[in-house]
Amino acid sequence: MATKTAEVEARGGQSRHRALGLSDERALAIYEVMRLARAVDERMWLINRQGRAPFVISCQGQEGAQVGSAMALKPGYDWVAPYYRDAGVVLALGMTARDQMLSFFAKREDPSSAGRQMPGHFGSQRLHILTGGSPVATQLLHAAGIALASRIRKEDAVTIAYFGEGASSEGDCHEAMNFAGIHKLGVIFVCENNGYAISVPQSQQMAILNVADRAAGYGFPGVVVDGNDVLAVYQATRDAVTRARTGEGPTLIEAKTYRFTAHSSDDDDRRYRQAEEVAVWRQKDPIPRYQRYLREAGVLTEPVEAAITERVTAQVDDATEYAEQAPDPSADDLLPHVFARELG
Amino acid sequence: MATKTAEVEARGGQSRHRALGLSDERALAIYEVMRLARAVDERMWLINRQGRAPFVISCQGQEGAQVGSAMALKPGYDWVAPYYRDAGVVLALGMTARDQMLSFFAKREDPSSAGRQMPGHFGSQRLHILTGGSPVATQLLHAAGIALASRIRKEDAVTIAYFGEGASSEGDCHEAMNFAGIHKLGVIFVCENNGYAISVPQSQQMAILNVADRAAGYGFPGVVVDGNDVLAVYQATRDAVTRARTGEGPTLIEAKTYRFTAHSSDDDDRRYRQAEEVAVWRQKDPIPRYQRYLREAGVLTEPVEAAITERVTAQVDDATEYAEQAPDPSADDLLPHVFARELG
Amino acid sequence: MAVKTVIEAIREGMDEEMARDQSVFIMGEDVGQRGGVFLATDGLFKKYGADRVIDTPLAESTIVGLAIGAAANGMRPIAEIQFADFIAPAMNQIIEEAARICYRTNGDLNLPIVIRAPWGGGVHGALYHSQSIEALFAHVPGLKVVAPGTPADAKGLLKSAVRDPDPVLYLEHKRTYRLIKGEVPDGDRLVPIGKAEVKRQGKDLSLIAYGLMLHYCLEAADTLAAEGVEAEVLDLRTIKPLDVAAVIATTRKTGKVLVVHEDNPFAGVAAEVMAVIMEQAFDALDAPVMRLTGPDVPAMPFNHVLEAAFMPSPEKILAKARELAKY
Amino acid sequence: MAVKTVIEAIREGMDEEMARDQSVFIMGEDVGQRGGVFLATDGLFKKYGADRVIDTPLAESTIVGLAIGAAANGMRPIAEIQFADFIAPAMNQIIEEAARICYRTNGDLNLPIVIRAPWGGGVHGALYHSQSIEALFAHVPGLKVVAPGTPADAKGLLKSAVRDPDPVLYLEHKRTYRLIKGEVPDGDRLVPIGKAEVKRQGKDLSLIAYGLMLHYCLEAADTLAAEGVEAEVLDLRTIKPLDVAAVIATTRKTGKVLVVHEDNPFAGVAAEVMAVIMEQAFDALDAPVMRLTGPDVPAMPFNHVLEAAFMPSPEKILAKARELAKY
Ligand SMILES: Cc1ncc(C[n+]2csc(CCOP(=O)(O)OP(=O)(O)O)c2C)c(N)n1
Ligand SMILES: Cc1ncc(C[n+]2csc(CCOP(=O)(O)OP(=O)(O)O)c2C)c(N)n1
Ligand SMILES: [Mg+2]
Ligand SMILES: [Mg+2]
Repeated sequence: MATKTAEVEARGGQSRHRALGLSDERALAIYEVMRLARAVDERMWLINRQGRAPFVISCQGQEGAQVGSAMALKPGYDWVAPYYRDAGVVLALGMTARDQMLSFFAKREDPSSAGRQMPGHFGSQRLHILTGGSPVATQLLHAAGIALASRIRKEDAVTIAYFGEGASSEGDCHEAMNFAGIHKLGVIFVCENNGYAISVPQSQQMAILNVADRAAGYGFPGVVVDGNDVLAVYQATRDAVTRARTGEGPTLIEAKTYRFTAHSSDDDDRRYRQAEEVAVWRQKDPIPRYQRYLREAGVLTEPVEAAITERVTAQVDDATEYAEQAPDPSADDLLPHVFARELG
Repeated sequence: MATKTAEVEARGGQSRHRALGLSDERALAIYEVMRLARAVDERMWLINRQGRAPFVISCQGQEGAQVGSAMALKPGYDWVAPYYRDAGVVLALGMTARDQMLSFFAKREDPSSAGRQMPGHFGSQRLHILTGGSPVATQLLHAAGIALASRIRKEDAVTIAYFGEGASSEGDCHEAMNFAGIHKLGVIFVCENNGYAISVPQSQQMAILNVADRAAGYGFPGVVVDGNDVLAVYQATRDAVTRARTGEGPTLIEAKTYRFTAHSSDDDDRRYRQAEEVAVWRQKDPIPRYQRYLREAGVLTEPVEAAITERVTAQVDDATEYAEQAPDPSADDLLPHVFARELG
Repeated sequence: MAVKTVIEAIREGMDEEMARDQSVFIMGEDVGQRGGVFLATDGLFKKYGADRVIDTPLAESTIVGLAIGAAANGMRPIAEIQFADFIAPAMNQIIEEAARICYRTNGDLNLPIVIRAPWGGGVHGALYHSQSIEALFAHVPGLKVVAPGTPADAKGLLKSAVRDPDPVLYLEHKRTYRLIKGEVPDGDRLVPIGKAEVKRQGKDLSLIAYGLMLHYCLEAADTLAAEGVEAEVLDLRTIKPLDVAAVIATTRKTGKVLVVHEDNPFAGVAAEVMAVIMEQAFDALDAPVMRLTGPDVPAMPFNHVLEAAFMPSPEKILAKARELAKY
Repeated sequence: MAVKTVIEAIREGMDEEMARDQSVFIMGEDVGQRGGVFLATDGLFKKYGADRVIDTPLAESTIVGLAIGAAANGMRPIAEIQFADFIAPAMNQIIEEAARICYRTNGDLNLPIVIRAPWGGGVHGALYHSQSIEALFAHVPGLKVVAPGTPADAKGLLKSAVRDPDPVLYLEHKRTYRLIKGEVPDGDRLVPIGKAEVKRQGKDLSLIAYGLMLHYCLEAADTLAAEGVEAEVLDLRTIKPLDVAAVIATTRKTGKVLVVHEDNPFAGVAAEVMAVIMEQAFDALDAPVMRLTGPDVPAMPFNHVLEAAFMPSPEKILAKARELAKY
């Protein structure tokens, strides 16, 4: 499959999305989610720098990996266990800019946690987005557990677990892949390899070049994909989804990508990476890259682009305004929901 | 190297040990340790079945993997982090039958723990045998830590971590190999794959045939070796020791073997494995196999064998008698040594 | 009503819940073919198949992590940790995930998970097959912790735990498995989580315990009665949420309380019981509340002399209770 | 003597110990090039090199497991856990290995390890960057747990911890890092592990605390003084081994005690202090010992209203202390 993708691209790329079974509308939808994810994120930094909100953690640079993979799922049927960068994933699956901003401002209406968790800790049982905590890699086992439940009930729902390459160092990552391999579960492991765990470069995290190479040790395929090529990610995920849905078992997809911002608003990335390196990767920004493709393919015309920009801006404006003015939780909201129902 | 071994064996096997640089004396020493390990173990079962001691956990069947690897180390200089089956390892490195029996009877003089731990929980700082607890796989990280200390001090001591294939499922196993790979530590991971974690067969523990295949995911070589061929194990370990000592980094050695007894005296293995399977493996017993080799090689003559048998029996008798009569700890021994020095 | 052992009661409880509810399934090390190292799941693999009685790899974080995911996707997992002593690799999944998920989602996701773990000493299990873990987990908000002592409570609390919407750590005392027999009511009888029970009435002093220590306290109470001291024995059964009302009631009744557990004292369950009494029944005390616990050493040694020195016993309880009675 | 912040004091302590003893080295996530996410190790990578300031992979069990092995082989590791909230993956290595090794080898192997962990709330850190973990670890025999509140104690206890022959969990309160400044004695000055300190003398009641809460108690004590109530403030500094003598002394002096911590109450440090007072100074009490703690909810929420509702504050301490004074 990988060879085929390369071929299509070489032919000028004008029909890659159609070759993947994506209609023009769907191809544009992918683009719009990427744009929205980026725009919400940029707005958050702005607000944070103005001192109106204490914390941002970004998806910027990784939208290709996120949206490309999530768009290969059936929303509300399939499951995801995202990590804190995955704004692109959850927006693709039904969360809204308002939801993001409500969580960013930690308001009572925040659907993920009612303002209890930091931004980036997504969750919605309705949307089949598993709640995420901060400890990395735990969600890989949760995803395997979700897939196990589907298997027991003989349902063909697919589950994707998302994680950074840093999280791959945790024991839970090994354990999840091992179990998924044994039982050929319908789970896909998507590693967004952005080369750093906060400041620690990949070379200090592992002795290998590709996280995907580990899949062989668990008895299922590992695939390396250019994470900044949203269609390549879509293709790899679509293939993995087919495997998963038909009982052939897990796939580990490693999407090579980069984060454009510091680790979070509390980090200063100049302490550990060169401005030149960031600049080089900015050239590979997945959004302009896909934009060029869509333009060349004749799908993204000026008016379409303008409409998208307008919708995105409107959503971000609306979400910001709505969320900033939404009510905080009150002190009475501190105690409830330790348990499903409070004990009598 | 593997090919070479096979070749030598094919030539009638009369000089395999010499080709490996082992003198006749050394070859016999390996045999004697295997015999001793087996004899102590058999005696323990006898005593346990007579109700004179509450618990046994066995090395039987795995002596080839254990002694073959440990004999490739410099005792008291190199380090080992054994697991509970590794009587053959610790006997090769300077523990005695008395030490084993003192621990078996949980006596105050037990050098590993003064009767605090169950049998099989070896430890001696003097002998560079790291204390083992019961939780599996923790020792792999300890071994990496020992090797890290050697590296920091620029010493060339080598460390072997021993573990069952069951323990390879734990997160710590992944983490230890990952760290060792990154820093090219002088550590060797010896997996004694006996096909079961208590009752759980390998097929329910991993989706792959060889644990050793995982090494590729950590950037160092994995080697599969016939664990019941003590010379093959010695050879693989010797090569790994050379790598480790010269800074080339870790090796994962998987010794395929089998345990002859139930998991422990508390287990009933008829619940999960067939008598026929055990019988097949008994045919591959590493001790008679090596005995045949040594006889054919002209090294193990009748009188030598008789002398070994006599020494082994004498040691086991002496150890049993000594240890059974040795004093128990007293109730006053309950509280000391929570800390290195008690607080004033 | 029939007489059963604790382990039979637990097995029966699981069997009935699995028969009743298709979403209940079991996961753990050796729980399948082998029926568990204590045979707690004996026969269930045959009866319910490999899909509902799953032999996991040797990895406790796996067991609990899978349980969380499966519960999020509509199942009611019973996760077996082979020995309580081996629960620590799963602590991140239990404490940071299972216990916090309902709260962190503001109730959007609750996790009906039972984590079963054989605990306690007196079985020559040494440092790593004798541990008491209740204080560590009871400290963590978001978990329920139960520790039944009798076959009837074991079955009734197992069934309640399976039906509970939240993570329940179900502690089964190894020494009681086959030692303790008792009547178990027939049929679908639940014992509520969060309710202690007075197992023996008394007016002179109160012994508060759970698990094996319940039986040692009852034994001590018999001797005390012969000496003219009527000891009330309160079986906590549930450690978290603690039945504070029952603790305060017995304190107000007798004015003298001794709390007994095998776990070491520092910030243990006895300390919490003492704190609660301090806060809510200080005025009712005729003597300081006392505790009799395992010592503050890392764990129970193997050697039989040391093990006996470690374990609270009916004799040690008696000695302390006499001291309290005389106060 | 110079005025320093808490984080400067900690950094200086590590720097001096590394200069003094070649066997001391640092391991953790982002401790190298980055100098730690709080800059606790800033400059040390440059000064001591990659061999002695090691950026580990993102894996806490690795960090502690390596420390155990390295300590067994002659080193004195300082292991940094980036946030106390992420220590749980290392619990098996800490509780079942590090804490038990000296005991299980009958003293043959002791482990001079320092595990540093930034803890505590009030920094908008939400559920996973605000946790208090002291009770969980203080419960475990074989560990020492310290929680300094001032720059001088932070440096003196850091140095003592590095030289201690046993595993020490060194808790540094994030909120105090840059907020709290104070005189730090020059030169090689140790603060002993296991010794509390009266930070303010008083005769009417005792406030017992540690970490950030020490400062809130001192603030409350100022207000109380203005109201004519002289509060004694005892800074535990070390949580395990608890300085029981100091706790009993202040209890006997004032007869009224309030224990304050951010951690939730159930089987927490306050419960242990209450239990110890119950056992050893029951007769000296003029009122029940009280506790003011974080609530029994899984962790501290992000939203500022909820965070404030969670955190004990000088005002809340004052209210409770007034209640106690009036008792
Ligand atoms: C168990 C745990 N330890 C430490 C942290 C602190 N931490 C948060 S993100 C992070 C780095 C994660 O790197 P990676 O997995 O590569 O994801 P990325 O941020 O690069 O997308 C660290 C160390 C954490 N969240 N969880
Ligand atoms: C963390 C942990 N979980 C569970 C156990 C209980 N247990 C003891 S040995 C064992 C099986 C080990 O299998 P393997 O590693 O293959 O070693 P083998 O006994 O086959 O040599 C189990 C589950 C344990 N000791 N530690
Ligand atoms: Mg990364
Ligand atoms: Mg095995």
